[in-house]
Amino acid sequence: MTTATRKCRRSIPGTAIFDGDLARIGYALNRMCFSFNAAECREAFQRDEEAYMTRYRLTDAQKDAVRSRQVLQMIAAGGHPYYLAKLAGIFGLDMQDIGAQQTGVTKEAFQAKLVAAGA
Amino acid sequence: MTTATRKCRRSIPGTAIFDGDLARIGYALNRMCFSFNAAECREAFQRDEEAYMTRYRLTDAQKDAVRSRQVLQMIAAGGHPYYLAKLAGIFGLDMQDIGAQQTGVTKEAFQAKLVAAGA
Amino acid sequence: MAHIIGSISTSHVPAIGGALARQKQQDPYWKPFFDAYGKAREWLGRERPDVVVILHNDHGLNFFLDKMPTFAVGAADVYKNADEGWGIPPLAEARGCVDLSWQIVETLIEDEFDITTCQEALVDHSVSLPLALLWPEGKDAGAWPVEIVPVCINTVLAPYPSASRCYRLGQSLRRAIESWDDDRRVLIIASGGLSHQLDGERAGFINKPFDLQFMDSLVADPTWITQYSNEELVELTGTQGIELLMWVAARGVLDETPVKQHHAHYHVPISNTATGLLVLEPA
Amino acid sequence: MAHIIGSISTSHVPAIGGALARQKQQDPYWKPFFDAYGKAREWLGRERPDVVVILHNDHGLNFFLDKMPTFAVGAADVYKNADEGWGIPPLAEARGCVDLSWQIVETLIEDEFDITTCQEALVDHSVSLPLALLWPEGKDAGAWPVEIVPVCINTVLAPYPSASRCYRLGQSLRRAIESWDDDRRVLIIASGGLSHQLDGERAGFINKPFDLQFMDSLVADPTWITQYSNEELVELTGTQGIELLMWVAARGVLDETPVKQHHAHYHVPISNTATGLLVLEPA
Ligand SMILES: [Fe+3]
Ligand SMILES: [Fe+3]
Repeated sequence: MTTATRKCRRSIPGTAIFDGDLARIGYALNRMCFSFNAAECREAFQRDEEAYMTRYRLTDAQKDAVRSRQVLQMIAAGGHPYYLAKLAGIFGLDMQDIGAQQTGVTKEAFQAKLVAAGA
Repeated sequence: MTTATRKCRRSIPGTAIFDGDLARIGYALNRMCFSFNAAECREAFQRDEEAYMTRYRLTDAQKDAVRSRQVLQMIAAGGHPYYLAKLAGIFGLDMQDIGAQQTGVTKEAFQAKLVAAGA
Repeated sequence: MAHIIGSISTSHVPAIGGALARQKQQDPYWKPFFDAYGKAREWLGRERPDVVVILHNDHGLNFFLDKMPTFAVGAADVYKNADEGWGIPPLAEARGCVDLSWQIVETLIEDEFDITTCQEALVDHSVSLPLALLWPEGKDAGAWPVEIVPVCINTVLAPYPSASRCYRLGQSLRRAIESWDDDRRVLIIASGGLSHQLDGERAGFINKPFDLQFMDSLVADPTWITQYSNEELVELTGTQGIELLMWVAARGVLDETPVKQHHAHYHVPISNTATGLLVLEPA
Repeated sequence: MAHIIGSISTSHVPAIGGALARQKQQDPYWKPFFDAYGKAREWLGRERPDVVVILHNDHGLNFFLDKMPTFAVGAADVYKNADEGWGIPPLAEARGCVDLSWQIVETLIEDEFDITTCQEALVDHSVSLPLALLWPEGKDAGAWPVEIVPVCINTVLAPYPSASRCYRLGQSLRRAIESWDDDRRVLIIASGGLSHQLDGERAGFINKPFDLQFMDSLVADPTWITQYSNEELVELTGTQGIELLMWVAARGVLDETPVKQHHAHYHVPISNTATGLLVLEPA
């Protein structure tokens, strides 16, 4: 892609900084998630996910990511964590569900890791 | 008012710089004018000016100014020239009409003054 | 000349709004967190601020990527809180201190900060929760005892402003407040951080040693943090840990004045976040 | 490294859009104005730019007072032109050069310009008219032969950024373009000014001697204008004359390079505006 040459970026394991590269590929997905601030938009999405995604012109990769419910896939498709959090809410996932899913552990194990970080 | 003390402003004859003081009093009027980018909003205003002004919560001074068609009065009520230009268009006034009205001369005299400025 | 009484820096987490809505303050999970605000409230009871300048970051309620400002200053009469997507009931709207807003707008532009001015704005949990934690009686009454000026710093879209730029933003805010011809008492609030990361395989990352060192540095060595680039700060504190920029800007407002730490608290975790609370006053 | 071919600074007036829509280019009122662009078009025919960075000011189409940025950089795939309230048919949309947009966003933030980034934006006559004047065949075909990056400077809400700040914005844009790893040819367009005032008892104010002096200064003494405060500039050039800040920023892009004036034209009036056209190239 074009912007890789822009500057030599720091690589942080397990971490994608949402910059122009991600913003560029993620716009449609993020715009859809931004709409979910409104309860009626959340309901419209829940009534017909596919139609709603098409209306917001999601790319195929973004649609697949949403269908999969996999947050890492949504991030790879350019989703921003603040906006995706609104979508996760619709799916009934809280932040520990999401954390567990992304790190491949149980919710209990993820919560225990958080508690341990404070010890 | 409160902000006069903020700084000692330059006074330019016949000229009001649209700053916080004007922005503060003019918000509702400017917001209404901003809506006029959309043809359907211009039509709604033309169908019922009073209802439209009330919907946008114009102050009494702003309503009076709009009713009067007097641009100087609209500016005194916090109207910004860029936004007011959209309202003027609805009233069928072009920039020379407005210039003539504000300077108290005929349109021909105003146009002649512009031409003279280029000589 | 307005008087700056000091600053309160605090974390914010949407889950706090849920806990408030369900009255979980005495729940074992929440009690250590909520209890820590008692000392800050006592201090506020004595110091009685009239106006709050709150440094915060929006999470996709008021700003979207179509217009994402680096620094945005509110200049509205009123700031409504609204649903951010999870159906948590909005808290009370906050009255704006419009006169101070414009004082800040003029001063920041004069000091070459290229702000976005907002005559209308919604505020999310990053504004409503600090108010609710510091004035719970205001939350219950549906009206806060202070007027506010929200100053929003971009932590959504990289590149974010550097820590050094944010510190100098704070210095300019100080100049604005001190040149405001008004005798009201002004509190600075920073809302954000500390270390946390919601996204990616590193989700759940928390860095307690760094957070504690950062909190300590704010008392005696306030520009210590400016040695780090924003990428380094993300590595050290997580993708959302970068919200500590709010604390840096708030410290910039107090600036060279020797400051005294009135109260400090650190608790891990609330949801996925390391939470901090720091009350500073001029020494 | 991308190559900057030079700059074209031009006035814009909504009435020009009306004249284009009604094909009035040969009308005696309009002919001197439209004819002046011939030399600029010839130059473009030889220089063949691929990308345009256009410094412009919005007039209440894309930005409102709820979010009024000092500096806004477009980062969209496409910029549609739209009705600004007078029902003039919109001109062709412009394709964005997204790669250069992000290069500019990163560089400007690094240089401590606190920009607002816009992944979606409408552009008004301040963008569409310069394109139509310089590429009339593109207007007729409904597609411009260049991609664009719009950079919007606030001239709506005072305080505006100072002339000096705008000049340095231009210098940072130069650094962005020159560090862009691409061999495309970049044209700078400034769209705004010269002296005019639409509002108030001083409506119709024009200052030909000052305009001519300003145009001259841009060749050999580019920071001459920075001696004036924005209030002084409004006094000297009118409330909308302040749009000359676009010309100042564009000159900042060419910066220290000795420049050669390829073409200059000045005509009064178009509508209520003194119009200028200035083509500069590296000497
Ligand atoms: Fe946050
Ligand atoms: Fe203009």
